[in-house]
Amino acid sequence: MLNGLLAVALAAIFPGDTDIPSPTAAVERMTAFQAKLVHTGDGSSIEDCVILVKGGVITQVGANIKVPSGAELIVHDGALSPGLIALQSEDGAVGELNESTRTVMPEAEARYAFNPEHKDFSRALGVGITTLVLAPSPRSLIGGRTAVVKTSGGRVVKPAAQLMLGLSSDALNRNKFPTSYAGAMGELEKQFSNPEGSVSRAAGGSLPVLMDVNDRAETLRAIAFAARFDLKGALYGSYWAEDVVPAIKESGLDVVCTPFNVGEGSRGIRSVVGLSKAGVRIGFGLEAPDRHPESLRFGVALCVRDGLSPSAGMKALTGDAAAIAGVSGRVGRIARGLDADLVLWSADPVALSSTVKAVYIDGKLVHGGNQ
Amino acid sequence: MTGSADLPLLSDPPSYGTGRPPFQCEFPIAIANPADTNRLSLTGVTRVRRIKRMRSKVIWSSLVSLACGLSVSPMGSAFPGLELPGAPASEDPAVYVIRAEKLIERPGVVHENTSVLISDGRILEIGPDIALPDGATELKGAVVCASFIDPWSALGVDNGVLADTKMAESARTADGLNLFDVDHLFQEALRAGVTSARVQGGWQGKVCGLGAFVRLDPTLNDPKHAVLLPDADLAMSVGHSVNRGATFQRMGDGTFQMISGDRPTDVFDRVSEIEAVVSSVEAGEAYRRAEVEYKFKLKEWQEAIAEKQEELEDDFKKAKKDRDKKVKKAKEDGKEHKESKYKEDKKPREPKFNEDKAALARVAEGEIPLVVEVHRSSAIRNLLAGTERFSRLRLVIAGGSEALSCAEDLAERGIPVIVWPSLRGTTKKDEFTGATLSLAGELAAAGVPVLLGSGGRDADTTRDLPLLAQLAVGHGLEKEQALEALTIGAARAFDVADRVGSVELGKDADLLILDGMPLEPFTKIQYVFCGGRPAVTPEDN
Amino acid sequence: MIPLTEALLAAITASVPAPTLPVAVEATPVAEMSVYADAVYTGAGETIENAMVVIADGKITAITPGAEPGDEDLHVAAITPGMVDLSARIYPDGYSVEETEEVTPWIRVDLSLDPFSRDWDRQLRNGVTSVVASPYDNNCIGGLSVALKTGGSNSIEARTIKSNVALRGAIGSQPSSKNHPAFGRPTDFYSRRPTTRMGVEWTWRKAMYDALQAEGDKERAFDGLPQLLQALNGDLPVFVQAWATQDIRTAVFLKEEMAGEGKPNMQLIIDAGAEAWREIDFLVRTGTAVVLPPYRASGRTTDGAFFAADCAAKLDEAGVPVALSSHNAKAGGETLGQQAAHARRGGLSFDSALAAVTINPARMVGIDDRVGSIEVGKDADLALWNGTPFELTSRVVGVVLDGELVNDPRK
Amino acid sequence: MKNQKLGTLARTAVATCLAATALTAATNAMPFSDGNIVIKAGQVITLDGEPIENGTIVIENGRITAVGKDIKYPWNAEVKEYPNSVAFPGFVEALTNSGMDRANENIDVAAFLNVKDSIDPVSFYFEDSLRSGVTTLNVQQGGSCVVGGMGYIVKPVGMTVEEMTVQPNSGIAMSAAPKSGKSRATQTLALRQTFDDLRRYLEGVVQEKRDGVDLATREALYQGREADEETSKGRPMGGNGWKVSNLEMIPRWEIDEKKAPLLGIVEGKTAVFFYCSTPGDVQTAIRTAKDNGFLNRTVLCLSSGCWKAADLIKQHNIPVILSSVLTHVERDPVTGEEKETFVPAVFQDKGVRFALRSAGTSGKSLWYQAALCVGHGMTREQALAAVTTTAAEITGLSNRVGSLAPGKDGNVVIFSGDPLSVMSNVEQVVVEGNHVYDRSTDVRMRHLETGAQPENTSAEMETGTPHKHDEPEEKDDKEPDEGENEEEKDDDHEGHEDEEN
Repeated sequence: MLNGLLAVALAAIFPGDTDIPSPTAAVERMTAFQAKLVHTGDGSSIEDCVILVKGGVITQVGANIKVPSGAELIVHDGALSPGLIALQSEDGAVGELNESTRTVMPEAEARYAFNPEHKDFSRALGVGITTLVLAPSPRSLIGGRTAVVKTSGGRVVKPAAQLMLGLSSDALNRNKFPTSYAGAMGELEKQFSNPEGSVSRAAGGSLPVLMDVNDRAETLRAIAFAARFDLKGALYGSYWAEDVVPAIKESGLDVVCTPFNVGEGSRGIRSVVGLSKAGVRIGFGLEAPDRHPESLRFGVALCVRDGLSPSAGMKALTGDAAAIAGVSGRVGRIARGLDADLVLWSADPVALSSTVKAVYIDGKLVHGGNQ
Repeated sequence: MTGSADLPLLSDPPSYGTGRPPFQCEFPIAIANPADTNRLSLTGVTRVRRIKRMRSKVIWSSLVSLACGLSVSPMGSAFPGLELPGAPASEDPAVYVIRAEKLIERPGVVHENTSVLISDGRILEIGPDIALPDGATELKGAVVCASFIDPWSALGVDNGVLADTKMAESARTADGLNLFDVDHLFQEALRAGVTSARVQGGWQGKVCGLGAFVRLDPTLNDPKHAVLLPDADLAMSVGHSVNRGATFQRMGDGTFQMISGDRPTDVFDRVSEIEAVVSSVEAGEAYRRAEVEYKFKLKEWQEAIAEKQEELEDDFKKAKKDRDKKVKKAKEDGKEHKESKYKEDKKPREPKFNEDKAALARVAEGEIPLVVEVHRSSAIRNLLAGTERFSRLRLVIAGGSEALSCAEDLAERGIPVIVWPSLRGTTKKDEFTGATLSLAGELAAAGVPVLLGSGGRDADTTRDLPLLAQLAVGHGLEKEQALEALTIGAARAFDVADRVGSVELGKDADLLILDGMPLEPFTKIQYVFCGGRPAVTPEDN
Repeated sequence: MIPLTEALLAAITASVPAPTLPVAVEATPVAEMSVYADAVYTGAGETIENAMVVIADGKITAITPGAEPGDEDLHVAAITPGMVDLSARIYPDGYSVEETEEVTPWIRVDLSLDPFSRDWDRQLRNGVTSVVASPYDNNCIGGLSVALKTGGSNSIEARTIKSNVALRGAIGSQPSSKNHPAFGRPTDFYSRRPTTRMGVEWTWRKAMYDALQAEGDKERAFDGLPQLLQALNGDLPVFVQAWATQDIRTAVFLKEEMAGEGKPNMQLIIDAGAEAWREIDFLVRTGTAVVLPPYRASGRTTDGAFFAADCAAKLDEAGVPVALSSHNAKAGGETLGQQAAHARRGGLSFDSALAAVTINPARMVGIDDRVGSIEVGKDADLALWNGTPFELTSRVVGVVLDGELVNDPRK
Repeated sequence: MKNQKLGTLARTAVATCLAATALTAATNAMPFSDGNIVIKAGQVITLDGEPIENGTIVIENGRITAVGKDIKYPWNAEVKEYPNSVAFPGFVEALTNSGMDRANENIDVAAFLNVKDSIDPVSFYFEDSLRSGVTTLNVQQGGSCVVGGMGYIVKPVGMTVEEMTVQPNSGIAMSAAPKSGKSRATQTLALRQTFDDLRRYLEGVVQEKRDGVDLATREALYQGREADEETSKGRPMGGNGWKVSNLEMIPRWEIDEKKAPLLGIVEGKTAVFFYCSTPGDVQTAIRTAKDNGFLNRTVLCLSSGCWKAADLIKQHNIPVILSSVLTHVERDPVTGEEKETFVPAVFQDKGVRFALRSAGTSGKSLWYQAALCVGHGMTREQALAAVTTTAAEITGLSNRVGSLAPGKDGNVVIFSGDPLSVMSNVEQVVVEGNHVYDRSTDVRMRHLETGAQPENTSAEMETGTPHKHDEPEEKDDKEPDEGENEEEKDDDHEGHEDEEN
């Protein structure tokens, strides 16, 4: 929390390392949202809650807040949640994040690959996703740096959020280096033993890593690698995690869960539920636009059906996801000082039968409502 | 039972016209006393004793079939020696009484504080205060409703049959069920509240063959029990190229078969595919007509020939005399006797039997529905135009990604659309490009009968149908319509509404006990009754 | 490479204790068990009838003859040491070999292994408790082999008996089979040498001479040099797949050539030496050990090599150290025990057959201090049989691995 | 160097010419006697009572006339004495798809064909069988069919099919497992239609005949004469299945020769060997057999996964022939654990009669399969029955082969020791009283054992297989059984691998 506040404070002094002026900066008028139930994003909820927003930023949250006169009042007879966060996506950048000619590109930046006006983003908005992590392809050993972006206005929340590492067989090739796990690990070891640039930031723990893994052996290998070079960050890939939950828990790494298909094998679901119950921080990848953006909530719904608590599911979509992406000081929760990325739902956001009524990014209506 | 003992052949020619028309098989026991509106019961006092007697399978099933006048449908004789297709196994004669705070008989019809008595797999009694028979199990629940039906599923279908691109019209999915290795899938689907499904093989071919309606009881790996209706429909598919963008899939027998993926065909292919569907129906109609004509002509001929025979017999003495005379004369003349020419009485020719066309005839006559998977609006439009003149045809659209453009027509003709609320991305250019999650809601709003299915591709997806239904609700479908689609709507479309789809007297006891209203996000299913037995209990969750 | 492994290995080797009596370890709770058998084939030269093997803390602590089992006790017809397969072929297919170069001595196969793979269990339940995993033989010199237990912990490090037990390579058609000459513009890295047997042999020789020249010359150092030098100096056995007679000769001649260059200590183990029976003189002359491939009824094997049924017997008779293997991790073919049965049918004595699946292979890669025989102080790895071992009418019905009954014959 | 030349050139073991010359030498060089022979062995395992120590088997005119201890035999009989060996009945291969030119016909219904036209008497398969002590083989079309051709039971001795014949027309192959290009649904449809068409055909023929008679009657009436009497008559339809009434109107020779074998099946005259590759196929097979009245003539030929239908099979009391893959491996779809099921034990426990099949020719023949059964807990009697007496029973030859008893064919295998021991060898084989195999003169066996190159074989004739790699593509050394489309599935573990990810 303190960190978050600090980040906000810093952001106030140095208006982000984004340099991109907020499109809502000019909106000076205060807006008040009054909803029957507000999910704050940290697992709790407040009934009959009022949220005050000014300048695109949440200024006050609580049940007994008086709406100042002159404020625009939006009364919502349903649930309100922070904008949902998808932790892996190619939206707006299909085919642009898979640089297959070389396998080590630590300085590559996903932020330069996407088209902010692409209709993928409006599809995401339509299901309540306001923040996405655009991640380089895991087909490279070191694919580059992910970018956290908003789904409206092309705003980059964090330009170099994580360093993408490919530790799964996806990074092994048939006709270029590496073709073997040993070759891949050797190369990574080389890079991290004499680190430079992003790699050195990752090795120092200041830049989190996102390590793509698939099977159990890869997961254990990634954990050992992270331990060896003191890496912080998350594993991407959860299907087989069930059998290695204690190892993941002990490693302190977060897990970005692989998105779920309809009919997903029960092992994948058990893995996510198991991780959550063990206290591992989880979020969900999306892999859009290959997948429908509703896959994000669908995965959570599957897990909730099989034992994940709805509040844990909600956290994984919002607050925890923001923390994994390293942007918890900006988005993911409804708290004072954070961006006013709000979604108005007909009912509980974790329920698939709930409908998105309106989406606000930085306090500005971007989808639905009475636009 | 009737027909099975002396007709052991797998496929007798269907006896047309006498087949069971849809919905006619009412359960023999109706409301006993019209005055007693509250109580649907066998008869008042002797109830319990009677239930005990009913436990005998023989009495029970014969009672049912006698009263129904139900003869085994000839095409159903793939399962000979079978009294009642899909009869719930009654090895477990347990009697259950379920006391529900809310009983959803069917969407929109809700009874408060009502009990349901189940015995031998059937619902025997529904009423506010049913006494607990000896040895019966009593269960309580907040809400009881009919369990779900997946009208478009692949569950239990052998992979080779699913991938078969050369299914004939007469090929039966029921013959291609693999019920030995799917217990876990059945169990997962049951846990989600789905207890029966219309399963269909051959989705990658233009003709997919006959679909089956199955019950997902994992303890019944015998088609005799699992198959509720062997020929639930005839299915066809438009727009899926069989040969383009092909990949290879491992078949059940270890061989590889080329499969298509969901690549679309082009517009012209689609036009010709629609034409093929239409002319198939036409051929079926013509086949049936020829058959009827033959029967008529045969009868005419038989009558004429009988008359003629009589005539000849009457005239025989004279003819014999004449002949004797002639023979004698010929002998005298030293010539050989030439028999007088008998003008041949030509028998009408029987049309050549063709099982495929016989199946199409059933479709053309509306005995079974025709399910066509079709997505593009132009194709749907052509299909609707092409089939308009077949007045008895019961068309069902599967998929219908772009059906909205024809909604008015569909609504007017009452053609159901099985929507598959799938989570497809945008990168793949396929037949589904036009589909959105709001399709079900929008079609329903336009008055089209909407069903929800899991797509019939993967056996795994049936489990998620209730979630997909919720997703459809999230995108505009009314909750009640969704529930209807998953229960009685699907049952009705595939002629099993007399057996499943609602909680009513005499129906199979396929129902759910829930802690809240169905399809609500956090409602938990406590019991799933499948064929009168609790297939899922709270311990399973 | 990864210090963790080395540290762990050090810890393990350090903990190989002198035989301790059960009393000595009473202070800490230890898993203790005993197994009775009508016959215990120790693999250390004796067969003890009606014996009891006592195990504590993962080690064999006593072998007591004449013990009477109670009704509840674990009692089987026969016990042999847990078997050792140097060529079980446990690897994740292609992902274990770095094919971007044809000589990759530094590649460590343990980084490619999947402890969750079912291949392990298939070995374990058939009585194979130790295996050597090697890189897939698509390279001339593929990398470093590792000796592991087939079960126990889910961590490869913990399963490791000994890292870097051999430098693995292949001679024959396989290393060249994917390559092709570069016509015009090369399209992938397979546009390269070697494409022939001659090229394979040249690649081997070049690697060896490069190493010889670079020895002590820092300027000429290259990746894999330390491993090649270790091999040349005899510190690391060279484990070469060579099916056919000419490939076996190539390996042997290479060793002799290196001896001529002042490296007489190179240790050679031929893997899959189907035609070793033709080359016994050379094998004896160079002190080369042989691991045989699985038996084929037709005698026909890979690379056109003819595998005579009496091969193992002939080698054994001539004094060539011989081990059998199943290549069975993926194929689901015959077990190592069945291979021993076939070798017996081919004339190998029972004792030699036992040695060929236990102590011989253990010795070849230097893990005989821990596994390969039933002796006090060694790891408690046992194969429990329901009849006479190495007959088709009996099989492994139970397995003890590191003192733990991982497969209970009573179930 | 001698070795070098051999080494470089002679890389493969089995050269066509090599085995041909070798075995022909081993078998046919032996002068055919008249089927009279007396065998004395240290032990005679008759499988028809207790083993006899120092027993004698008397074979006259190809048939056993006496078995026992210290029995009399004709003074002029040729006596073979094997005091240190074991005499054993010749093994019975209850089903094979080998030894034919090709195992499958590509048309769906080929009941009018006969495998005898495809059997290749000089095929190595028969030599290898003999070498392994198999003296009776039921050769059937492979499983890639709907209704296959008629099978033949042969002995692995003779230069023509006629010489080899033990029992012609041993039964027809049918398959519930999909033929290539078919799925289970279309295969079942084809099976159903086959008999449906037959019935419709027969009814049509009867109807036509009847119409003809009616017409003739009317014509006679019209012409004023008595109608002709029907002269040629057939038989009414027999069997337990469906009946076409008035079939006796049709003389059997008038029935289409392509339909006649099918009618034979329905009338229960022909045994049916029904291939099944999944437990679901077993349901299909039983249903088809039941509906058409030949259930009591049906033998199911199962692939290993079919053990799951053992209860169903027991319920209908059908004998089965098991696949050569004795251990069924599958993965639990939920846990991913690998489960092994030893199939013969399942059927043994359920009380289903079963026979085993060889898994290869010389290496994994019937003795090998029986030995594995013992290793998995079956008794020796049970295991041996599955490759001798039960196999004979299932193929309808229980009065001729499977055990050493008076009246049976004189098929004797002399083992060097216990027939199930890996250390024993087949030393001599006597088939129908003729001494047809002697290991000491079997040059091919010597070649397999020691690599010795038989004389008069030239290295040029050998066929090598260059550039073939062991792992992981290669399958085990199984016979190229085209008929066994079910077998691949059992062996294919890579397939399971795919499912995992």
